[in-house]
Amino acid sequence: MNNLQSLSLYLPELILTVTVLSAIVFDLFLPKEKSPKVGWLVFGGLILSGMAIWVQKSPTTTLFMDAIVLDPFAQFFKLLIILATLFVIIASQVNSELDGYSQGEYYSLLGILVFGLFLMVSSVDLISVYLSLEVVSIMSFILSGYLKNDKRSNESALKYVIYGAFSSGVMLYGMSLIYGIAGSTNFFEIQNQLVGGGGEYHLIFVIAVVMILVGFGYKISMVPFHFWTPDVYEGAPTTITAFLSVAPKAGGLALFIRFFHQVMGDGVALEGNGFLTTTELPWPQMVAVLAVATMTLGNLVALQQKSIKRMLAYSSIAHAGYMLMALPVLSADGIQSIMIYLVMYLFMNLGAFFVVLYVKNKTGNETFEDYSGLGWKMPILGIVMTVFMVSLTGLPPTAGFIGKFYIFASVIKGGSQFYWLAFFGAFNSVISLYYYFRVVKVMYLEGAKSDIIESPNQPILGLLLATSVPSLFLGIYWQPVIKWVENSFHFFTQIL
Amino acid sequence: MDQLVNYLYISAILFSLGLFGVITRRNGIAVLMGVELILNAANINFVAFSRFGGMNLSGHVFSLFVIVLAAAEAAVALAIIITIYNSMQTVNVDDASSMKQ
Amino acid sequence: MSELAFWSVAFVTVASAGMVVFSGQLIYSAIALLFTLLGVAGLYIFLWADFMAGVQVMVYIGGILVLIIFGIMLTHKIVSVKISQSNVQRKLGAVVVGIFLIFLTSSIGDAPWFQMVTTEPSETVRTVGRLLMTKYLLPFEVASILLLGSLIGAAMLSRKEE
Amino acid sequence: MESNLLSLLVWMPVIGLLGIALVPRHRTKEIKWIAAIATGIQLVLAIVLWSKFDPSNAGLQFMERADWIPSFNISYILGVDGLSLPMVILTALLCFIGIFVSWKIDHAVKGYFALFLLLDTGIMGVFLSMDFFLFYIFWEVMLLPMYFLIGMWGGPQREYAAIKFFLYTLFGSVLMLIGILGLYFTCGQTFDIQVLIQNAPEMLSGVMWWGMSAIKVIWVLLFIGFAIKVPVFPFHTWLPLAHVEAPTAISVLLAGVLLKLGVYGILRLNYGLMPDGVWWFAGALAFLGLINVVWGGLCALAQTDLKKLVAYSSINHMGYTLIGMAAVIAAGSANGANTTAAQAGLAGAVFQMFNHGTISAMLFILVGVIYDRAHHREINGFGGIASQMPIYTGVTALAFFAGLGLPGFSGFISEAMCFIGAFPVFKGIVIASTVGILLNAAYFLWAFQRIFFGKLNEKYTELPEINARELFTVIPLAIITVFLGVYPAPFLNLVKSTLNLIIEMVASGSPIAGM
Amino acid sequence: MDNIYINSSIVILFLPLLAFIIQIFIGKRLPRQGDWVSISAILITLFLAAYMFISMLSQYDPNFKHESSFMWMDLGDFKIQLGFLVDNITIIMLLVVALISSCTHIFSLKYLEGDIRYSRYYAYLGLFTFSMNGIVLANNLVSMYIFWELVGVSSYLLIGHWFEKDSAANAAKKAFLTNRVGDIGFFIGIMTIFTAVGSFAFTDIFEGVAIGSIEGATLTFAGICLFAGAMGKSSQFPLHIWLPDAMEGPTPVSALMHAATMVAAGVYLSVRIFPLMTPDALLFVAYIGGFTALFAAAIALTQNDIKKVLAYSTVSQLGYMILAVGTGVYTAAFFHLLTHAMFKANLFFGSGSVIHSMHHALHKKHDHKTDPQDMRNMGGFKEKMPITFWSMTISTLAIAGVPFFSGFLSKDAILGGTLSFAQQHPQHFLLPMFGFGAAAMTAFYMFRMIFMTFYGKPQMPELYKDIHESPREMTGPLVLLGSLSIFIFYTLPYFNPFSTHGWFTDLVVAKDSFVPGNISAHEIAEHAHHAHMPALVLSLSVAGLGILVAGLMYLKKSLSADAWANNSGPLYKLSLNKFYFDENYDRFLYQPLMKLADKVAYFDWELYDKYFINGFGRITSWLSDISGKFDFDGIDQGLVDGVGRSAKQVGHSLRNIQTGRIQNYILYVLAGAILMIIIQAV
Repeated sequence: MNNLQSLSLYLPELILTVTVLSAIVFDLFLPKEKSPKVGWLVFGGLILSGMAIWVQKSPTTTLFMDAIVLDPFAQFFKLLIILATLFVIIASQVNSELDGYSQGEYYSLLGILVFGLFLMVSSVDLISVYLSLEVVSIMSFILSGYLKNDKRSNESALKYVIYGAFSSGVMLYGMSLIYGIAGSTNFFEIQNQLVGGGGEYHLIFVIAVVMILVGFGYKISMVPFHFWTPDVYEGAPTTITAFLSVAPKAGGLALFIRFFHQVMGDGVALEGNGFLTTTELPWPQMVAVLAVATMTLGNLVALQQKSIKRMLAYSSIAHAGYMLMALPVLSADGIQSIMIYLVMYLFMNLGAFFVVLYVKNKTGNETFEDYSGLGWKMPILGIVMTVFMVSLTGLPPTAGFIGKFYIFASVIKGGSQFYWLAFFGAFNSVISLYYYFRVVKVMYLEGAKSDIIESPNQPILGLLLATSVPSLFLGIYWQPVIKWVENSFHFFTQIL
Repeated sequence: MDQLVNYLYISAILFSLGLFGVITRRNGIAVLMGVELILNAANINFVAFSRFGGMNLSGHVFSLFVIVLAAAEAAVALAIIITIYNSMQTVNVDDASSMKQ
Repeated sequence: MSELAFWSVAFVTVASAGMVVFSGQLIYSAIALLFTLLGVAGLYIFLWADFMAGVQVMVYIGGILVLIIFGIMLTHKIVSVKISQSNVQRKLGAVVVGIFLIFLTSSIGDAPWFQMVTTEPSETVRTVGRLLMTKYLLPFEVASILLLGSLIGAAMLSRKEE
Repeated sequence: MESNLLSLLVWMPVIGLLGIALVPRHRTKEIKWIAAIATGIQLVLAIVLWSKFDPSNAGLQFMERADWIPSFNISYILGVDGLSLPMVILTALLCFIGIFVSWKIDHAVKGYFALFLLLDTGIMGVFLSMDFFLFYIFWEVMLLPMYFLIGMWGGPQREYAAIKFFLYTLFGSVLMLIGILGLYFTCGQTFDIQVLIQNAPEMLSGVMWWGMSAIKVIWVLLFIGFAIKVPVFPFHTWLPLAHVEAPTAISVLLAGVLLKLGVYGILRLNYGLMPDGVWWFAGALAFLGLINVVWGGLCALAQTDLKKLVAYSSINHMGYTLIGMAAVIAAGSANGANTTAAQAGLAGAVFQMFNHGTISAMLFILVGVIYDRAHHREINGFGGIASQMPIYTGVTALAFFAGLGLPGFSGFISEAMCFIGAFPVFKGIVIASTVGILLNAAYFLWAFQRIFFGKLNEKYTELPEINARELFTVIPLAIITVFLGVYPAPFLNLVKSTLNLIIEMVASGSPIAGM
Repeated sequence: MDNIYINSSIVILFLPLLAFIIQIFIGKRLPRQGDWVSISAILITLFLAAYMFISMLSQYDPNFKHESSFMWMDLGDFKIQLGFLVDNITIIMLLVVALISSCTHIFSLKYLEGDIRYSRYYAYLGLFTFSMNGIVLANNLVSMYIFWELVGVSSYLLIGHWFEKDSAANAAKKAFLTNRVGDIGFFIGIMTIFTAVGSFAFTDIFEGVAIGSIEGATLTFAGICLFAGAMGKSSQFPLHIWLPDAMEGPTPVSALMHAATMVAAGVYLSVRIFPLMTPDALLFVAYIGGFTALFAAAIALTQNDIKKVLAYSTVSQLGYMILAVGTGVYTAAFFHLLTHAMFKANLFFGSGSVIHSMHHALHKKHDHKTDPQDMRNMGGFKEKMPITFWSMTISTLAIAGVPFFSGFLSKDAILGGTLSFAQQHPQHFLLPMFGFGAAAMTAFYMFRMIFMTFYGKPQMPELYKDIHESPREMTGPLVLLGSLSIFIFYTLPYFNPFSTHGWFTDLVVAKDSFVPGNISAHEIAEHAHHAHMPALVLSLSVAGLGILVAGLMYLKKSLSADAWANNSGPLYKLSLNKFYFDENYDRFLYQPLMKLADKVAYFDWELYDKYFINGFGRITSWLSDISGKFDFDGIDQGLVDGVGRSAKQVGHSLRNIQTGRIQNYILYVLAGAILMIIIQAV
């Protein structure tokens, strides 16, 4: 579709852009202490944009002369990202870490980040991919270093920026090699070229794919490209950590799915059928191994952590591993299960971070000791945190279980050659129990019991309910999620 | 000069040197220079492939964007390095290692 | 003749890049980077990319390099040009990078590159410009938003919080 | 009411839980009574169910069915048959009794009873759900309350015991989940257990995974999940710890009902879905039973902690069940179509499940009684209690004798039936496991002697006698034990048609060819 | 079920149970602690048993038999029917049980007077009577096994009546466990038979044996296994160890259970299952019985505790009966069971009477050290306790096999059978030698007991004046049972004191074995008849010899017992120490078992759980080794607690990769990428 026609279908992004611009302008007129108000502007803009997405007749087409696509799959991720961002914006309003900083930029940059994610989930061109990754990365660098007076925040930004620049550089080099092989940056043309002979096995192709994986893997914290995750998550403002653990990960996975199925495969899986890789490169096996490595490492190291925030960082690595497990199966079920998992993951992971946020607001700390006896002091917080931990472990009847269930189901449906993946996933769930329940143990079985009961304040309570109720309810009745995912399972694709 | 591989070798060397710089330089700004080398290596590739791939200019456009983004990235990176310098009086990246394990 | 020119440009590029990485003096590294960037611009010319060479000189040398030098000066109390700079994990790094280089060089030669013979266009500016306004309009606009964001972010970070 | 009887049974405790949630936490009396009433109603419902149950019908009765997640063929299906009915009654009874056993809980009362009721729902749900997915959900729902109940109200090592129990069980259940999914995709994409029972034997046969028969793979996956609950020998070490550390009422439920879940699962699912697998595994099952019997017996003999002794006795007793279950293959034509033995063995196993439920519950309650008074459970630390607490001694003697398989108590009949059933097929194993009968007697009598006989320990001249509330919790179980020991027919009539159906299915199976 | 015999049996069976239930729940609150409840219950059963006995006599039909069953459980193919079998043997046995039990109840009125658990005691007596009658009435192996074990329990409870004494508690436990060993065999036998025959009822089983459903080695195995139950209950070698210890129980209990009835249950079982025993199995039975008879008698020779002498005597006599079963004359075994029940119960009551009186005398002196059961403290009681003396003497004459007394008749029948068996099978010449040897010893030790207790000088003169005859409640049973040791009660309606011929032999007639090919009952009787005369002469002479030696040693003192003891050297010591059986069992069975249990428990808890389940120890160090050698401490620390811990361990080493230095990370990333490339490229 040409550029002008595309504009009408680009309404959500346009709304977002306008929102960001007006936020920047709005910020200029606000005194520093009123700057959090910008958040509500962005909040409104996001809702509008979300509504625009919701009402869009989901045509499956390319926009802007094949630079991006518009399809229900992308819309699904956009809505997911908006949802996560809305939660984070509310949480940011009560994040006491941000006190004393002018917060206008915080929300504007968050808006730009969301814009970048929108682009990421709909990219079908290496240029758009690179651009979107950079937008997301650069905004993330800034946001994680937002607490300028906090050394840990500074440090996390520095690590993030070096790591990010390096990763995107390597990925870029890999993309240049792909461009050299295919002569194009467009996914569909690359796919054609690969099938036409460029896909035969050659070392340069391996190198190119691995280099691209460095970039993608960095975005979704896949082992061995995950090293930045714990340090950045620990140092960044908690709300940003929560955001990073959900939204860019979702975007990265969407990109991952699209790239591997459209460029490296025949795209049939995107139509809901069987699947073949178009290259001789055994990348599904590679991804499978990486998935196992990711969840195992995430879980094993999470066992060791003293800080709950950092533990959650590793746990988010492990969850990336679970989701990646469904990728090598190369089936529609696999992709759908990842989408389902993301929905479930959004609620439980954000919720857990919000509890961390609240405790940090209260005690200024985030180690396990700070949680001792919490279940008695703040019963609601304790119960809600227990729900999140149970859900993250993947026990019924919580959303986390349903997510895992669908992942395992798609893996097992993939045939007996994938059973080992399911076993690894299963054992990892057992290991994860140990550290998730350390939180529960600390909250309930340790520390002095207190008779004074504290109740969290309204916005936090609302956030916790808004995340914990779905975490529980979606474990009991998740048909709507399935429907949504099934309806969203339409790609703009070209089948060979 | 009319051989694609010549350019590719040059870019490979540049890329490797860039990697080496990123890995070994302690000074944050020097690390940044390493990153610039990597990006330039990629750009050489893009332009070279464009030249030998029938002069389709998407390679040029790509490298154009890379240059632009490199600028943005450099700006942000330097800003971050400066905040680090302000708070820690050092720009050595391995001094920033309070968070680990 | 042009062959000789090519190889000397290539040599300057690579050698100065080596200096960027190995030099003990930060300022020397920065200056060496200037030559590398210039060399790359030269290579662009050999690759019929005149517009890109121009952009390279203007943005990279005129912008980024200046930025870097500013960065050096802002983060060091300059009493002399000698701002020493040390390296870490050289051996391991050399091994890893060396392996990478071997991989790359061993596979570049016989890789199935997409190749097509064409003639040199008189200039590329027009085509690139048209591409930016048509096919790559969206990336172009996105880049502008990114620049805006970076600007705000960098300003925010550098700003002294009162 | 008729049509929703099973749902009511399952959800009654949750209704109670909601009631408890509304009561302020300091009104402990009300909380306890709400819990008692909820479980009491559940017990009444169970008895109603029993009275309306048609024992001549081998299939599922009181079926309830509702769509749940149609896109994955997940439904809410409840049903009861001869295999589950006794367990339902046992669960309802023990939960009701458990409330009164827990009457003295003094901290975090609200949490305790809420979790207790949640646990109750989980157990009941497992026994009644006829959808594999639902089954799994209930299976896992039990874990969390159990974790807290052990971890918060348990003994000195409670945290360790709780997490160990949790890890162990989760390990088993994730394997089970994989097995369930494997079944789902190979047997017509359904979780409906009835349909699976129809489909699985045919659709699984001949399917090979990694050169192994799919039946074997799924069998092992499910079996490990269930075996951990039973617990079968190499997976048993969570049990002594959990039993010892858990508060009395929870030990009662653990031993009385939770262990039965494993056997129930094996019978319902392993046996029901993979009759061919039974042929493959029966020998191993009997052998594991032997190890359970002997190992558990020897360990019990060496214990000096009374509760640990009772815990190991559970391992010992569950061994008999395994041996009885293995007897089913006697009905196959390869073994001379000896349905007599198969019936004896299987009915013995199911009966033993029930009896162990009542007997071990009694034992744990009694251990709790003495612990509440003396604040320790060291067997050698007592002595001569018999003259101080004659009624307690009498009741304990009854429980111990029931535990050691004395005729006149139900445990004897079931043990004997297990042995008699398995004898034709597993002569050597059965003869070897009769050692268990001796060990049984040895550890119980020796413990009894050390606690109750001899000169009265000076410290305990003031020990108060067992009180009415405690007696109230034990007497019903004692009556059941004795009654069924004298006249087991009411129980056996309840289960026999269903069990005979299982036997028929297994008998029609055949050993798996090849790997 | 309108059969009068069956109905009476039901009443006989359940009345004592009712008494038990009443006593256990409300006994303590009844007047006189409810002893009258038990006594009236047992007297009614006695009356009914007597009634049944008389009507049996009046019918005088050797094939008298009533059977009734009901369905106990029915699973389709697996059915168990329980039921009653009333035939002549049953009725005789019922009468014996009821009679001895009644005597015990009455005897205990005084003997247990003032005991703290008086009502409990009567309750347990009721339980015992119930269980014993159950065994007697069973028409199938299942109910027999059930009551078999219940008898064991009542024995446990009664032996442990004075559980404050550790020795009593130990003896109770020992009795139960030793019995259980035999019961396991019994149970295996039941299973073997059921597997082959498909039924538990005797009639079905015999039918099955007859038609060959079970035969050969299997049948032999089954027979020996069933007999193992009898070995336990009847205290046969090598399971004899519990019976002497069981004397820790109150003496009336010893009389009832450990002399007359419970221990006879083993014989009763052997008699019942005789028709299915193969020759091989029977031979096993015979040797066990014969050896036990001699072996126990040898121990009894040197015992000084009056009850121990009687206990070993009981073991020996039971060995006799078993020997008789083994040699085929099982009716003789049952006959001896009957006569033995009377005189042995009487002997125990007598000893009880003596002990009671000793006890009271000692009590008066506040002497709690002297053992009231040690015969070396007695002597010359003849004058003080004439009734006891005379009734015990009569019984002693009976047990020694002196003509005109019951024991002579039954013993003679056994010895005759044994002798004839040896005549038929000369290679088994040992069997009659066991029998006659035991007979000689029996005569000796029994008279030794009488002489030491009632004759000679009082060994403790200070006690002597306080020794009194026991009250009427105790002497009554003595008189009754003493008189029942006279031959006339067994030979009626004939009066030949040298022939066993009487109502018993008329009514209890040996039946042919059902095992195909076994020698017929008629032939056995024929052979036995021929051996009758030599056996009679032999037995008389050995009995005479035994009595003579005893008289010389302990009455006339012309032979020095001490000298003989010294001369016999180790033999004496062996006998005195019961051939060290308890010690060896302790050392070679009990201790190793406990050690094994401790080892297993230790392994289970300390090793398996800690290191394997918790540890996955070696795997841990191995994994951490592989996981990059980042953490050498992890390997050094070695085995740790927990999959949890071991996972932690791996996690720890992995964690150390996270150095916090960004350039390390980048290096790792590149290394990882290289690794991936290499893996893909290979």
